[in-house]
Amino acid sequence: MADPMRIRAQALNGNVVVKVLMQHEMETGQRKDANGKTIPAWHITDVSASLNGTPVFSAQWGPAVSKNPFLQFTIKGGKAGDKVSVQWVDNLGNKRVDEATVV
Amino acid sequence: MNTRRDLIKQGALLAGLLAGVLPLQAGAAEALAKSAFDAKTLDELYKALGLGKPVESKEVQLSAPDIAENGAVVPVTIASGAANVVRMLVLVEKNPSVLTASFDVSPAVEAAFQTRVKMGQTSNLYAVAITADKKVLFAQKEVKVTLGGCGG
Amino acid sequence: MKTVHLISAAAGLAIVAGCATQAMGPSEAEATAAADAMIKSSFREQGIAKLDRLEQDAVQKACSSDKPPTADVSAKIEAEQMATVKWPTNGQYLGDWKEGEKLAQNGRGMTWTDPAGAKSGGNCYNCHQISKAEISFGTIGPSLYQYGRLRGVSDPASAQSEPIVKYTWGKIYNAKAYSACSNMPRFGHVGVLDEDQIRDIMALLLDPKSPVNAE
Amino acid sequence: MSKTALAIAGVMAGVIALIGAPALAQKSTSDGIAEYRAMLADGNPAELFEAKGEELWKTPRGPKGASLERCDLGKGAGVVKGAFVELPRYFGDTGRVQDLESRLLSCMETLQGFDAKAIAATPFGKGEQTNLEALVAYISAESRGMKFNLPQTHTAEKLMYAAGKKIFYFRGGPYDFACATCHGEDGKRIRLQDLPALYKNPGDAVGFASWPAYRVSSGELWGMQRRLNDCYRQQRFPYPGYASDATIALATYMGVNSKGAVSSAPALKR
Repeated sequence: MADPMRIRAQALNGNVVVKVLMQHEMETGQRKDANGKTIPAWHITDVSASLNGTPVFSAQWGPAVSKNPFLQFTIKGGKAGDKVSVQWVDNLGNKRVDEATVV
Repeated sequence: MNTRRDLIKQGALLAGLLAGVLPLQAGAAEALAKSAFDAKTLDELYKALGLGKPVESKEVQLSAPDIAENGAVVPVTIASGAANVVRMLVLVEKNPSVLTASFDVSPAVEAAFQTRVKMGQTSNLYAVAITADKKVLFAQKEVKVTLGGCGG
Repeated sequence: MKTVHLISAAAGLAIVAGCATQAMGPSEAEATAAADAMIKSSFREQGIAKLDRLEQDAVQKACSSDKPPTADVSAKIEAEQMATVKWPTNGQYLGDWKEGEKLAQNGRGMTWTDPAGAKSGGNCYNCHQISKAEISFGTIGPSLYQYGRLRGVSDPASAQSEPIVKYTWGKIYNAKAYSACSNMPRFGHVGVLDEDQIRDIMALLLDPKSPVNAE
Repeated sequence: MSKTALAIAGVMAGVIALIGAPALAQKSTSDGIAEYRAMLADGNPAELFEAKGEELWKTPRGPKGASLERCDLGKGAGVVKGAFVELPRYFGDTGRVQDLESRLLSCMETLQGFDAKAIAATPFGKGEQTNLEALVAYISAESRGMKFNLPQTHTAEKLMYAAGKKIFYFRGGPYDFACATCHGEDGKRIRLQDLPALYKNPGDAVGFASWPAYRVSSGELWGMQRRLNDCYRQQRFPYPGYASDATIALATYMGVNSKGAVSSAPALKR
């Protein structure tokens, strides 16, 4: 199973700034290993987030997002104590959901 | 600071936006065609997305370093102040596939995102904002990718 | 097993040393002995990088301190190293600057991850500025931009250019012939670069058509 | 009305904060690189390793099913805070001067029953070595912002420093390189990378005080052992054993030289 994300959600000027680090190889499918064999693509394809259970954000990614991806976005409204949850899905069907409390 | 009344007002405002202006996320623009990630050139990409001619615009902001010490991680910040933006894209012109990331701009989030992308070589980087009426606005910037370390 | 044994040997040395020089720390001889023992015990061969790479020759031995060797020792080393320089067998000093640029960019070769028999790069940009276009260059060595132009080389084959052409060849072949403890590898002497490769790098530096010498 | 105006102002402020100041037209290469690093400063993936390392520290593992919470990193059993900036140091139970990685191996062997030699022989990035990387991220992070202050009281610590200095200047291999070739002078670069002068204190969060670090080039967390290993590879030397005395001597030399330097580990590197 994939390792947990690191999510920081901070109330700022009536908004919530969310910063996420995800642990993922983000293998492009273009690289070859030492024996010349292509390393198969393995990367996050979809990211989504919700505030207190209501979907607020979604994104679609290709393999050129960097390894161990970083993402920052800003939710309008929201306050300290709210719950932000972030989910990713990769091209192999792996999934990870983590939640953070807005500070 | 926030009174309950403010919160209710804000919540109502948000709900109103969500209900009235645009359906949430995927519905906002139609779901991103997955073939978009296969596009090798900018032209192919816009075709795959069924979009018209892109226009360079001051309403789109793109921030990235002039020089990347390593192409494996290039920090990119995109934002747009244009009205009714429903989607934003990060493109790297000289990568094998130009589309790197697509962000749905629901009324619940700002049209401002930050991520990090891989660049195989020195290339133009694009931030693209797509509006509800299918206007395609963009900003561009060249990022030099340098050889680092001992090269071994 | 071997590692453990040698570690305890070093620890034993420490205790012995402690009796004599509690406050001042180890003597020069004790430090040298401990360092030598650690170098012997700590490395193993891997790929093409064998343990004989730890056997120092006279140059390496004389230049392994924070203090440079005396003028006499340096002069002796430089003379010995000068004698190792092999001048081009066909009398031809310059090759193709385009190939030279590729070699200058290439930092590969001779590590334990490099395959046996692979040709090495010149590593030049790691330490030197060379052509104006490459902004990713090191500064351990001096800038070589405009190398030939600054030295007045308009025709590398001319008699007038001969001293600088020969110096440049010698410097690439064995930098220690000119400066005993130079940071620069002895590319020709140790066989990192062959004659043709040196000719190409020579052209990069001295050919008036090379971008290095562009106006 | 005013609420809406305020909301818009908030949005714009957010956008401006995200975008930052406009780029200047003329910038030197080193300014450009500095700007690149500043853009990456927030959101260092090393955090992922720190979190994993903390988990590993507290989780019962190995043949003995024990956690590392009783491991003595030099400041008493289980004390993590401040331990990193005093390593390498002498440990009476092993009779050795040990750096963080070699000390962790000792604890993994005695407390958890792992085979330390087998782990030391495992290639970087594989098996228990990946766990060690997470552990060094966590332990070094617990000393972030603290100043290096390696003990130099025990004779073995003094000998390690003196031997480390010798090894720092030891030239060998086909290229005649020593550590000092690249790190013996101020203000030098290899390609675009600044080379800290390591025979002295190069400053806060520089050189020894900036490792372990997340390497963006490989997306891995490198401890000092791996940093030194790759230095020796580039020096064209044979392979330094993991947690071998030569590597610990070098770490002692650099660590003592860095006395007073503020640790930024785990940092972010090219």
